Amino acid sequence: MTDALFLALSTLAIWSGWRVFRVDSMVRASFQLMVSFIAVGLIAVLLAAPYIGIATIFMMAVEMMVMALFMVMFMMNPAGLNPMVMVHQHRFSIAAGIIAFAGLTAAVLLSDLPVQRVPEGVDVVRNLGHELLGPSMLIFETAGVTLLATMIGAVVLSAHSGRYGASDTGSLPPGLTPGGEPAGRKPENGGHHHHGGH
Amino acid sequence: MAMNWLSALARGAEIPVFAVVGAQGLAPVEGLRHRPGLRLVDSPRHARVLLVAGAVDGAHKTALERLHAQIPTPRGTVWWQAAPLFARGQGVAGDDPLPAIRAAAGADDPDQRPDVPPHPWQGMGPHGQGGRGMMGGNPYGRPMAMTADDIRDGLALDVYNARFGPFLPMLPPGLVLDLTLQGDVIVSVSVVSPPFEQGMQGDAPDLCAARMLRLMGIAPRAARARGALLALPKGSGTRRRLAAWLRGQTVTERPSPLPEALPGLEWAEAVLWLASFLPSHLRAACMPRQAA
Amino acid sequence: MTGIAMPLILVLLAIAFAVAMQRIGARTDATWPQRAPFLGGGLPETHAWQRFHVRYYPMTLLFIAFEMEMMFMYPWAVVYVETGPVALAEMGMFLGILSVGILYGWREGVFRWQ
Amino acid sequence: MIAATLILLLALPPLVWVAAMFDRIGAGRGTVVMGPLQNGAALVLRPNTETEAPDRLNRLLAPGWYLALALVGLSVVPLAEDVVASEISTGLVLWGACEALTVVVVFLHGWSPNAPLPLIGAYRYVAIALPAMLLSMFVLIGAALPAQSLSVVEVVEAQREIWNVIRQPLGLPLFMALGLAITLRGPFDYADGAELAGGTSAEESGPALALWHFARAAMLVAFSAMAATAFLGGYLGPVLPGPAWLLLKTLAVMAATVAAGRFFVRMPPARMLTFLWVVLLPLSFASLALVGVEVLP
Amino acid sequence: MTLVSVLIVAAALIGIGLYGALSQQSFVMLMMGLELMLNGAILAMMGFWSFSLGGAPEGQLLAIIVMAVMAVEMAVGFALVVAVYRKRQADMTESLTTMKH
Repeated sequence: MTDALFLALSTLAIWSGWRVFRVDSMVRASFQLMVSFIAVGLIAVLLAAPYIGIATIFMMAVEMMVMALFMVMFMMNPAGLNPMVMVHQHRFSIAAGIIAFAGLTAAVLLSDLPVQRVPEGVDVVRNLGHELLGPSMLIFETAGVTLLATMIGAVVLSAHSGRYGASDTGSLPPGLTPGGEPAGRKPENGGHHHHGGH
Repeated sequence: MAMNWLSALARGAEIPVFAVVGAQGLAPVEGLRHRPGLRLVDSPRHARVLLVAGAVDGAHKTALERLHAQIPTPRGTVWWQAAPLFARGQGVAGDDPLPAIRAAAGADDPDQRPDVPPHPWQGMGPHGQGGRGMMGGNPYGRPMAMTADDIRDGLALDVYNARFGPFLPMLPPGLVLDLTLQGDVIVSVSVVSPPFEQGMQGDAPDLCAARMLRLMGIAPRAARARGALLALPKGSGTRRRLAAWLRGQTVTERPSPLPEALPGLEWAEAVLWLASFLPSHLRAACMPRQAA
Repeated sequence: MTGIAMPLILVLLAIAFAVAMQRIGARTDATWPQRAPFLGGGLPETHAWQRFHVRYYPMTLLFIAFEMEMMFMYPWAVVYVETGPVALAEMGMFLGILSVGILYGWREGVFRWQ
Repeated sequence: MIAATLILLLALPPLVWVAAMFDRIGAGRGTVVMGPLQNGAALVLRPNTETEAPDRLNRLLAPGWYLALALVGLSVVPLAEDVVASEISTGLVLWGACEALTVVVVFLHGWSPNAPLPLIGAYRYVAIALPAMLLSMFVLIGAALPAQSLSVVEVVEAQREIWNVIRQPLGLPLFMALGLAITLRGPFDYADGAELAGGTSAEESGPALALWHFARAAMLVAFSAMAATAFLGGYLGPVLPGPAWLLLKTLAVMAATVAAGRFFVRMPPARMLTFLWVVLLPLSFASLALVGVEVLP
Repeated sequence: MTLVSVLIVAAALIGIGLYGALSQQSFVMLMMGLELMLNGAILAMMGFWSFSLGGAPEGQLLAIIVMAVMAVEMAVGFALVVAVYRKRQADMTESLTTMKH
């Protein structure tokens, strides 16, 4: 039973991981990645980590939702209405991927891995909680500060109007060719956006 | 067997009706809302019968035909106190369209528009489906949206240009707007044709309040409606006007011209703003040049 | 460990039911006018799929950072009673730190439509 | 485990029917009892509509995923002592995952027809449903504190002395906000509202639409059962057998949720977003802190 | 299900992720590749934790930290994408390198 589930879930994880880079629609790509994460989360449950496994699913559902929003926002042809290939150094990347896989597999097969299973009946979530509030308390609080820094950094970088006015005043878009005409937005519009709405 | 059983069950169902509101049609359609045996729906996709209530002028014939085509087949049409613009369905002159709607629920009108894609596209591009490059061509009959400047946050992302109306249920009936949207924010507006004349009945405070509250998701009952004011920003015009209607007063404020007022508003705000004026005032605001 | 088998079976059942149901309806080849998006009789110039201008993107970034705290909170909840007031203080501090981020975001207007 | 699943599968359609009846009560129409069945049958017999260039697969599957999430969410609810369909020690987290995936499914439902009104509905829904989810996580963690476990079974057992709704009076209303959001109802219905002519389902018809409504009602059932379990003691109660109590409480929560959805008004989305983060989120912190202080010995 | 099989699945995910991260031109797609690699890393970590570490709580903590890193990477990454797009209208990794004016 466990083996069959593991086989099905790992096939799903790898297949949808591969599809991420093969589909035209950015929404599909993000949610394929989400499916891959869900499969890995369920495998983690099989590996006796019921908390980490399920929590992965719920964290990744949210993160991939946000991922999809940004993918659609910034990618050309986000729905893949025209078929497209947007890759560079393709051969090299395939080779690197295969070498990474082969190398890791060889390392796994060749090395002598220690065996010590999770004991039956251990409440792993409780252990994790004690770890968090005990020995790893500092890590936990540091994570808090890191997340705060992330929040502030993300807001500073992404919000348009800070205290000092629009963040893009005076900037120029790059040329489509080196030294060419600025692409898209014309420079004379660059600093004169109308900040309506509020 | 199961199919017969389903059909027998379906015979007692309410008929889903998409109401196209023409001139003087607002109040009669409002009266249909609580009639048993039919249900007014917001989208033609959910409907079985197209009900044209009140006169629709010939300029909107194509729009009406498009709407007619969007009702899944089989479909029926009823013209209620309206001159038929095309030869489908039957007309009703009296006060009660229900028998005609029942009859139309058994009808099957053929399409009124020719079956051609909006733009030719098949076999135009290298993949046989209309696109050259990533953004070019007309894949599936339409071009893709292109970037343009935004008025709010300076991210030049895609704009969506479209003609909205005349029969969108959340806009005043008859109003046709050419809108440019970035996301759900309106960037620019031009008025193509003004809302239909609704007469004195259309300006009744309770009817206006009911329309606005329906857009905010509740049925108009006094006790609930009081709380509805809290949902709108304090001091905003929409809140002031809704409050006046709920007190049973007539709103005297007149809207500023739409191309100045709407840009920068988010979709829900814009819809509520439009619904917060008397239909007659809104009509007047949309047609100063024609009057002059 | 195999507690996930039942949810997976339920998912498969629901999907099978949904797909079977959608095969019931009468099938007609929709005409082009019938397939056009509903705009009340109006027509769009372009496809609706676009680089959609999300108006709340700073909020989503704030959200994914803030939401991480859930990962820490569930195990915390399990051992809370055993650990006692220290746990309350630690989580209070953690949430306090993150709340600063929310307050900052609020002041910068990330909860408004950009 | 299998028996519990079968009971759930058998009980769901009647409960969905009841949910649909609740929706019709007081709506000013006749035939409260048979109406949903008749309308449903009529809808199933209508054709599905195509749109110009839809994402066919996702359009086909979105209602199914929604229904699947409702079923999985329901399956963590214990029906009686030791009778639960999904025996998983982190049921509360699994429910949270179902909430999060619901946002994804509703987004996909609005995205896949390639039409403007569904698209706007989908994007607005994501903005509101993500923070609404945070509220539910905090109040559910508040329910897990006295149980000292993430298992829904333990959460019920911890309420033998006193129900969580008394320990945490703010918990149920805040959880209901999430319930309204994931069942696309009332003030949190930014996906399917009237101002978008049906929003994400504006382009759906026939069986696809019927199924979407079915899944929505199934999600309401799942949410109500979860709320009854986490805050009202689930199957606990005197005289009557456990499942009967669970059923009664579920129906009560369902009625309250439907009523709340009709009572409150939908705000413009930006205003709701600020309200969620600045008013409701601190309230959920306070609610959690309250339980925290109470359960300390 | 053995440790070796779990690790091989993880290696496959890391390999695909590496391919994606190296081959994709767009910055957001590159992030997808990175996420997939982290996905493999989480799987490998949970495999080790379950089979070799006897369920030591540090293993789970590490998985949480990896997920936190992912969230941070995403938040900052997307914020950068927005900032760069606003200034330069570019979302390609290649065009970033040509911007020296």
